[in-house]
Order: sequence, then structure tokens, then C-alpha cells
Amino acid sequence: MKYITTIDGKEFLVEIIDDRHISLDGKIVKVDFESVESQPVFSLIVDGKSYEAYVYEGGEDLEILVKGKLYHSRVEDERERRLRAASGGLVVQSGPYHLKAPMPGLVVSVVVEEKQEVKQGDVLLILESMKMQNELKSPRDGVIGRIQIKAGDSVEQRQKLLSVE
Amino acid sequence: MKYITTIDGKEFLVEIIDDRHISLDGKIVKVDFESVESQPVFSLIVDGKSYEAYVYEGGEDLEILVKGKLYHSRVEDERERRLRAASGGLVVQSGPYHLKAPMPGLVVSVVVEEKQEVKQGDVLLILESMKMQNELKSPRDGVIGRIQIKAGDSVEQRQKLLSVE
Amino acid sequence: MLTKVLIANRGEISVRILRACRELGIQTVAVYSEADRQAMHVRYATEAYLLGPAPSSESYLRGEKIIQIALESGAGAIHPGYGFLAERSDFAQAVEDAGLEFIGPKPSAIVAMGDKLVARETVTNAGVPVVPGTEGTGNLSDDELLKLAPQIGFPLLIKATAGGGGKGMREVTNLDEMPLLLKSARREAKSAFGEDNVYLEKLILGARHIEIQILADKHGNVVHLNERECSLQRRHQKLLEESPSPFIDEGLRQRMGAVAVKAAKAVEYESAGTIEFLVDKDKNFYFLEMNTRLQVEHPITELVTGVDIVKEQIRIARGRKLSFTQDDVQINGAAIECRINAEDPHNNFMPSTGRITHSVLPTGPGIRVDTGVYPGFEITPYYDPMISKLIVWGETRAQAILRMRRALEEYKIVGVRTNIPFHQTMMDSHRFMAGQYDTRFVEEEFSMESISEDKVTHPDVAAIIATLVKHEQTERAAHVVRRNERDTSNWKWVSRWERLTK
Amino acid sequence: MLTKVLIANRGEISVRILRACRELGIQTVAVYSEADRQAMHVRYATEAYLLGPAPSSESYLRGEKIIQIALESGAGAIHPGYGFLAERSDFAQAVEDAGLEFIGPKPSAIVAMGDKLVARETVTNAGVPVVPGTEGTGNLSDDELLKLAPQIGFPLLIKATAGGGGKGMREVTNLDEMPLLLKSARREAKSAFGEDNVYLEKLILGARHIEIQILADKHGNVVHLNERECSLQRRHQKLLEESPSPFIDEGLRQRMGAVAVKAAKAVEYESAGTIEFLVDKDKNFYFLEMNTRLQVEHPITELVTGVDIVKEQIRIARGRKLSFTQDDVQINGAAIECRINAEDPHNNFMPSTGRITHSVLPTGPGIRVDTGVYPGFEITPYYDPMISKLIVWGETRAQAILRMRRALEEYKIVGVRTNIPFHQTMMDSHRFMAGQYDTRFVEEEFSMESISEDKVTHPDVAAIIATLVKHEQTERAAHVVRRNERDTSNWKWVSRWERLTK
Repeated sequence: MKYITTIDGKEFLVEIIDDRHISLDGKIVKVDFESVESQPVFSLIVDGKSYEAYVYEGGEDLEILVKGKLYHSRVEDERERRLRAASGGLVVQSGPYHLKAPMPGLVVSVVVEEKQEVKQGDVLLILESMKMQNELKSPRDGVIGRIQIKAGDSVEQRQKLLSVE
Repeated sequence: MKYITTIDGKEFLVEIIDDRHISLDGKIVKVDFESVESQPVFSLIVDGKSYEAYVYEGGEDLEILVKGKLYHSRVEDERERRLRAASGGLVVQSGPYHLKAPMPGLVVSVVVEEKQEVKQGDVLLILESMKMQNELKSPRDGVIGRIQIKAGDSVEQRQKLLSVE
Repeated sequence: MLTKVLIANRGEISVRILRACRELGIQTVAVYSEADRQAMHVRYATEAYLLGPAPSSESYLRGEKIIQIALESGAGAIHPGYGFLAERSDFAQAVEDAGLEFIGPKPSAIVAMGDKLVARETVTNAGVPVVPGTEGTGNLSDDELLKLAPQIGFPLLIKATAGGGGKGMREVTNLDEMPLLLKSARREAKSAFGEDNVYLEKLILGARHIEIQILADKHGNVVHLNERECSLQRRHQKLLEESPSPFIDEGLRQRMGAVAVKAAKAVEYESAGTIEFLVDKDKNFYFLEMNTRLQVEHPITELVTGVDIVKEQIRIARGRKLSFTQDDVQINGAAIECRINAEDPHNNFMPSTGRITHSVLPTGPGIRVDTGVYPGFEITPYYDPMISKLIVWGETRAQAILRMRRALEEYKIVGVRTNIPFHQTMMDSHRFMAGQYDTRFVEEEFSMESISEDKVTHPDVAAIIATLVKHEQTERAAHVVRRNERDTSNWKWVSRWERLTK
Repeated sequence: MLTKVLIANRGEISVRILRACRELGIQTVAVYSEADRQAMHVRYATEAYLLGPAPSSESYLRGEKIIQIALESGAGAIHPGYGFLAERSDFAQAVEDAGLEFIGPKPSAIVAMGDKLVARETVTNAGVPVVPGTEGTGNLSDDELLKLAPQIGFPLLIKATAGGGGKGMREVTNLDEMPLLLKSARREAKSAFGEDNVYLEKLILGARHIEIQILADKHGNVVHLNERECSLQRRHQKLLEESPSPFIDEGLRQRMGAVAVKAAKAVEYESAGTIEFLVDKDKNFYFLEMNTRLQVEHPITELVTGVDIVKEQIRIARGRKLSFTQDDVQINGAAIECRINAEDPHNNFMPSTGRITHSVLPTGPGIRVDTGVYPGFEITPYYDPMISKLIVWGETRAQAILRMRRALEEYKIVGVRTNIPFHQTMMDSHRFMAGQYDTRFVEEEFSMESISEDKVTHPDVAAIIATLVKHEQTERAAHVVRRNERDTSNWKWVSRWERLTK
């Protein structure tokens, strides 16, 4: 079974050969992989090097915690990859960005207006939650699309706030 | 729903009235009972008194750890109770006692012989496990029935060793 | 004689106080909001009573209801912890009026230190240096403040009179921006403390935030337990504290300690308290404020002095004299505390909510974790995002740093994002290692990226693991269940007890 | 300069040493048996290599293979921990011969102290008092021992020459029973140590088992780190240790310490070691044996002295001089260690095997847990049944006892029976609280029942909880799923991350 695995933007071609062998970008690697019963804890030994990993699902992806560092991974088999490529999913940068509330809270102020131009990193609005005022920033340059909330609104987690086009 | 609940040999008659009320031996008690998500951890508040319990299954019974003390419980509804009474299950003391290996190990010596009389607490055999020699004792007075192992045997957990009749 | 204590708080500090009570053989009463029904402090206490819905104003801030619960449950005293009602003199007074013991200072001391203007006046009269600012005349209008600002000089800080924890605080670099900042500071103060009075204070650049822990009994004895270095802050929230401070020498420590004792005596202080100072680069120090309560970061002082501050609070409340003198207080090694928060340091420290599904605490030599969080706990937006306090002790500061690195790597929290990577980066930073930092360091000079990139990473290992996990999931989903070779090997046997599968 | 260390051990002590290495910036190599593939020490180390099947003789006792792994992996040193190869002089010699550093004493010191007869002769020559017994002439036959026994007097002990941990030890009260006991002692010694030599020793009644920790560098400097009280034993297995001993006064401490240093110097000792003494009720003390290795109970000494014994071992192996002198060693407060074992104190301490499905460690002030166990861990019959060491520190012995009670109640282990109830009963016993106990106390005078019955129990509460849990299970099984009221209240929201359900 062949997979294309993306770790923080870097792609690896991983083929499962058998229970003890994989190929990583064409190089055969002997792997000793175990999971701890009923726990999200894994142990990988490769060439004597020991790695402990905590693995959990974050949305569609797996989050892998290894030696204190968290990696974001996406694993696709060839069919999934072709499907996503065909649907244009590989070109994430285009299309509007929808800013959603990362947590429930109170909109303290909306800093931008519709049709305003913004740069990456510009503050879009301020959301109060957990007793803190949190600045939500634009992930890229663009123009503000529809603003769906106003100052004083209570919002739920993942509620759409506004878009950057 | 009515239950007969036995805690370390003591019986309680418990009736579930609704989500917030039970009757314990005829007395109505207001209960606030919660479990922690995905954990064997429970919280019971009765009349303001707070009790935390860890609950797990030990064979057919539930083991309840409350304030550092472990209680062995058996909960039966009226039908189960009637069935067990009919099958004579309430009179546990009669019938042969089958000594089973509490863990895998090596039989170091069998101290008793078949047909020998034994008193409660007499050593029946010595089992070596975890680097320790463990004395297995008779839970009651009786006569040794069939001995199914001999010194030097390796035994599996729960393997029958001998009976006291 | 106190035999039952009500803890008017939640989370880690509630558990901390419950533990102290349990170790003193004292019965405990917990109070809780609907959101906290399953919380550790509820399960840990002898008794527990519901206060109301999740928002603090409907639960943990309901002083009257809490006093009523104390009276009905037979608790002889109330420990307020920190935050919530801890520095409300009216609450402390109401507790006293109800015939209960307030485990903390007298209401008059809270009043004197709670209003920052009165506090500055009081300590100035006692000979304690203060930061230049608008003091003495009470609540000034925006117009008055705008007039006084140039006399103090820029940059300056707008601070909430009733405040703490950076709420209602604004930094002002020039007069033009001041009116808007005054407005927003007052709005935040109002929402946080119920009143919008603010004052101005000179901003001392390159300053360190250093505080002195004191303990005072009911018999006039006051000792200090040395300093805590609290300069590592972000948006005026402390992130990481250490004791002793790498910046303070023994002479300065004794001078600051003596001044702190003087400040405490000026208000006839009782119980544990903290005097916060700003120390400039020339080692001049200025009184900032006194926190008339137990401090979040009290454990680092406990680790280097061996004094259990919470137990001392209870002993003091029982009327006992302090069992040690200033000369008995030593500094043994070094301690560091990292506040582990549910926030993402890679995303502007955005709070992260959700359920903690799995957690592994660091253990072994020299590590202490104070927490109210457990697997199954849900981080809600109602309360602060602190998961735990990770505290280490080392024979030397260097050993403590190395141990903290080890502890941070051992600490596993699954389910929410945490600021552990921030603390890891800090422990690797040369500036921290050298002890060369001030209150602006985190916000202005520290970067998650610059240091992290030097570290060895293992994206290839992550790729292998991710693929193997996904592959196993796929196989299992397709019902192609292969037996693991090891499971059939001869060292396998039947487990006697099975987990209760809920 | 050591930069990579192989740890030739498993379980908690392996993890303890790995942590010390990590805090010193040293790379680590773990070795493991097939049964330990998922073990914490394997996951924690930088590198890990398989030794063989589960039985120790096929894995952790394979000295040659371990040395080969050290050489191939580039480890410069081997730390043996305790047990397994720790006191095998031939292994220490082979490590040296391979050009590696053995983190422990020189082989000659292990030889001198490893044979108990030689040890007694050596220390006697150095002026150290020993317990009367058959010494000097080496391996005696049963007939010879039976002849010497009446000269020593009854009661006496048969002890394995190569032994430790109570293995091959038998108590003899009269000559008649001695032949059979000799036979069984030799059989047990043979199976545990590979040789069946035994010797006799006078049994001192009412004796306390007290040991002195020493540290010695490669430059002839030897210091002692005070005593540990280890009298609470069952079948010669230590269950609970404390430091300082409530029985030892400062004068006796200094005399025993001086003698311990003398004994260590007599064999040109290096690294950490322990001299065990019997102390009779009149405070006469007798050398028992020297353990030429790290001791299980070393953490209590670390907590009261502030010295990290494992790090000191590594520093000594690196050739460093001790960084402190005898005068620097202080006693700060009191520490207690409870060995948490998978055994049922209500059933004759029967070992309990099975999988630990859930575990909550005690945390907070003054608590340290050293463990290699985790949820998902399986207790196997191949190795000793220790789950963890629970260690507490207190300002005073009384505070330490109260804290240990708190810790034991907080500690939750689900899946196997543990001896936590034993320790709880011990902490409540008046004899322990008064510090009045000797090595016979646990077996002859202590009872689980007598004290437990005084405690408040809650069978009614257990009945309610059991019934509600069973009721919920029944309801769920019948697919009558009712919604919990709370789950629909307005503070509920979607959790962002879901646990990976395997």
C-alpha cells in the first residue's frame, strides 16, 4: 500500500511493504512499531533509535507528538490524492478564507469594514473569551468580504465571522 | 427498578426511583451522580457529602474504590436473585472449593495429600511466581479432593490445582 | 480550633488548598458551578455544594451564598484562594460578620492595599519607594489624567484602580493616543471589576518584576520568604516565574525584604501576602502593589524555603505564632514554575477549548505539578485557561532549567493545544539561560521560530508513524484484522481484571 | 567525557537513570526483553535494543550481549541499576575490559563486598563491628554449619553467601529444624544466584535495619548521606523506608556514618554504596553487608539531603571530585518511601498480575513518584511486582506521615490489586506513628484488620454507586439511552479535537 504523507508541508512517499518494512521516499526502512493497549501511545524503533509518539486526530489530519514537538500530518493513498488533485484541493491559497470563531465568546469590536483591503497579519476583530481579549488576524492579504457579526454579538465555536477574498 | 446489592457480605435493598432519587433499605435518598467522560471515575453527592469512586469489573462483580478503600459489590435485580436462590447459589459454603492458580507460576511443593483433612488457613501448596514463593492456603475446613498438579509443574493463571471438599 | 474549611474557589488552587487541609486533618467544603460538577475539587472535598450556573458572577462571585453554605455546613473558616473573592474587602468583612474566620488578612488591610492609590500613600508614609504616578486624590477624570500625564512623562501606564492581572491596563507612548486608550481601559476595568476607576504610572523601561513573599501572624511577627522573579510576562500575564531571581544579590534581597516587611506592618497585615516591585537595571526598586492573598506562583518559594505557605496560612488563622524567624529562612537551590495554559503559542497564544482526553504528567525527582485537570476534563471559555503549574526544583538554577526541559518533554496533554512549546523554546533561549531578561522580553524580543529552527526535528519519523497509524486504521475499517505476532507469543496470558468499558 | 550511557536494567530504576542522563544532556541506550517492548524505559531512551525473551536469564542477565550493544551503539558507559547485573563483579570486569566505564565501584570492591564472608573479614579488620556468625573459612558443608550453630546460639539466620533481598534466607530457632531449612535455603539460593553457598548469622531480636548511604569519588573522598530506616520488612523484603530514622540520635548517626566511611575506604570504594547495619535496642550497631550499587530506596536520602545520587554517580564516573564535604550534608525535614507493589495485602500479599487499565498518580506539594508503569502496562510474573515508589517529603516526620496518607488516598490504580491498603494501615498505626518498630513488627505484630476496622467505612455509599453503575449498564444494554439533563444545558459545545479511538 502506497501513501503520500505530508508533514508540516513536506511530502513523503511511504509504502507499506510488510509488518516490519516500509519504503520511505524509495529507501527501504526496517521498522519496529508498537502501540500501547487502549492508549494513543506508539513506539517506533528504527535502526535502534527509539521514538515515542502520541497520536491524535485533529479534524481530518493526525497530530503526532514526537520528542516534545507536534507535527501536523496528512496521509493519503494514491486514490485519495488523485481525487483531491482533480478537485483542485491542492491549490488551497485561492478562494475566500472564512474566518471562524476559534472558541465561543463575545465580539468586542470589528476592526475592519466590508471591501477594505487587508494585509497578512492585520487584526480583523477582537473576540473576548476566557477573560482575555483575543485579536483575530488575517492569514493573508486580501479584501474583506461579507461581515456576518457585529460588536456585542455572542458567537459559538466555529461560527463564521467574516471572509477575506 | 429494585436491586439487591451486596457489599462485602452486607446486603442493601436499593430501588432506583428516578434520575435523582433512590431508596436505600426503604429510606428515600436524593442522589447527585455523575461520571467523568471516558473514565471509570464517578462522583456521588448525597446530602452535601462528596464521594469519588473508581469502579471496575472484577469477574462478575464490581469493585468500588471509595476514599482509599476497595469494596467488592454484587448487584442483582429481583429476577437474578430468584434464579440464584433457586440454583442454591446463595449457599456458597457447601460443595467443593476449587483452588485455582491466582497467577502463572511454578509449583514448588504440594504440602497436602488427597483425602487429608485440612483446617482453614492451612497451607496447601507453594507456588513460585514473580521471584517469590507464595503459600496458597485453604479458605475453610475440609478434606482434600483430587490434586491435579505436582511439584515442578508450570501452571497457567486460573488453572485448577486441587479441591477442598 | 478550625476543623472544617470552605474553599471559595475552583481549579488547581482549590485542589492545592484541599490538599493542605487534608494534610492537617481538616474537613473540607467545596463549592462549584454547574460547569464544574465533575471537577477534581468537587470530588476531592469532604462536602460539595452547588453555587449556580457557569459564569463567575452567578457562581464563584456569589459571596453571600458562599457564606450561607459555610454556616449551614458548619465550616469555621473560608479560604478564598486567588482571584474571585480573594481581594474583596466587603467579602472578607461579611465573613467576619458571620462569625467565620477569613483565611487571609483583615478587611482593613485589603481595603488599604486594594485601592492602589491608598496603597501607594500608605507605603510611602512607611518609607517605601513607589513608582511616580497619579496618587493620593482618588478617582480622576479623563481630563485630569490627560493634564497630569506630561508631568509623569511618557511612556506611562494606565492601570485599573481595583485591578490586577493586567486587566484594564494600557501602555501610552504619547498624549495623542491617550484619550482612546483611557476609554478602552475603563471599559475593560468596568467589565472585570465592576468599576472603571484608573490611574497613571510611569513606565520603567528594562524593568524587572520582582515580588517578595511575606508571612505575618496575628501577633505582629512578619517574615519574608525571599523574592520571586516574575518578569516573563505576555500582555501583563505571568507565564513563568523563578526563585531566587538571577538578578538579585544578597544585599538587594535583604533590602527589598526589609522594605516588604515594613509595607506589611504598615497595614497590620496578617496571613500570606506578596509585595510586588519594579526593579530597574541599576537595581533601584519601586513598590508596585501588594497582593493581599495567596499568589499563583507561591510553590517556587515553597520549594526553595521548605515552608508550606498554605499550611502556614491555616496555622496563622488558628492563632498560632510563626514557628520560625527571619534567620531561619534559607534559600535551598532554585525553583522554576511554568504555567501550562490551553493556548497555542504558534497561533498568537489563542486560547484552545475542548476536552483533554489523555494526559501524562511528568514525575520523578524534583518535579511538582499542581493541577485541577484530569483526562475527561473540558477546558471551557468561562474560566482562565490554566491547565496546571509545572514546578521544578534543582540544586542550582542550571539544574532546574535542565530538569524543566526534561519535564516539559515528558508532559503529554492530548485534546487541546498548550503553551508547552513556548516554555520549551524559552528554556532553550540563551537570554533565559543567562538570566538576562526584563518584562518586555517575551513580547518584544522573544520569538517561537528563531530558536525552534535550530532544534533537531524528525519530520521523517512523524511521516512513518502517521502512515502506519493511518494504515492500521484503514485495515481495521476494512475488517482485515491481522493478529499481532506478539499477542500469540508464550508470555501472554489472561488479564484477571478487565476495565469497566463504559 | 561520557556522552552516551547504556542502562542495563528495566522498570522504574531504568527510567530514574534515564531521567538523570537526560538532565545531564547525556544520550541513552535502553535494552529490553520481548515482554518489555512497549515499556516506558524503551520509549524514553534515545536508542533501544532487544536482548531476548522475557526470562531474565535470556535477557537482562546477558552481560556479554549488553556489552556488545554498548560497543556497537557507541555508549561509553554502562549503568547497571540495582538487581540483575549490578553486583556481578565479573560483569563489571568485563565492562572495564571492553574499554567501557562501569557506573559503580571497581570489580575488586564488588568482589570484596559481594562475598559476605570476605566482606565481614574486611570490615572487621578496619575496626567495624559485625554480627556474630560463621565467617572467614568460606563455604561450609551442612555438617560443619550444624556443628557451629550452637556456638553462635539460637535463634540464628541462614543466609545465602551471594544473596540479597531475603532470597535463600531462613530463620532457625533450634537445631532440629536446621537440616531441612539448610536444604531449602540452598535450593532457593541456587535458583536465585546460581550457587548454593550459605552461612550462619546470629539473629538479633528487636533489631532495626538501618543503612548508611555513602558516596565516594575516584580521588579518595568519601562522604555519608546519613541513614535510612528500613526495618519495615516482610519476608526480608523492604516495604517502607524513612529518613532520618526516628530511632537514631545525632551522636549515633555520626558514629555509624564514620564507620560506614571506614568500611567503604577499606575496599577503596567508588560511586554510590550502602552499608547496612543491625542496630539493637541498646543502640549497639553491627555491620550486616554492603550493597555495592544504587539502592531502591535512594530517593528518601535525596529528598532530605538535596543530593541527586544518580547524577553524582555519573559525575563520579566522569572523574569529578565530590562537590561537597561531610560538613555540607544536612538533614532537611523528613522523607518516607512506600513501595507500591502488585500484591493483595488482604490475601497474604499474593502477587497480582494483569493489565493496569487506569492510573491516577498523586501530585502536589512534597510528592515524588518513581515508576516505569503506565496505563496499558501489564504486570507479568517474570519480574518483581513493584509498580512504583511513592516518596513524600515533609517539614517534619509528622507532616511526612500526614502527606503520605494524603498521597496514598489520591493514588488510583485500576486493573491489579496493590498493597496501598497495607501502607494506609501502616500510616494509621500507632506504633509507626510513634516510630516504635523493629524488623519483626510487620510479620509478627502488625495486622491489616485490627486497625482497618477503626476506620470509617462507607458500605452504604459503595452500595449506591455499585447499583447506579449496574443500572446504567443495564439500561444501556437495553438500548434505552436517556439524555443526561446536563448535556443539553447551554454551556455545552463541540469539542474541537477528538481522541483517536483505536
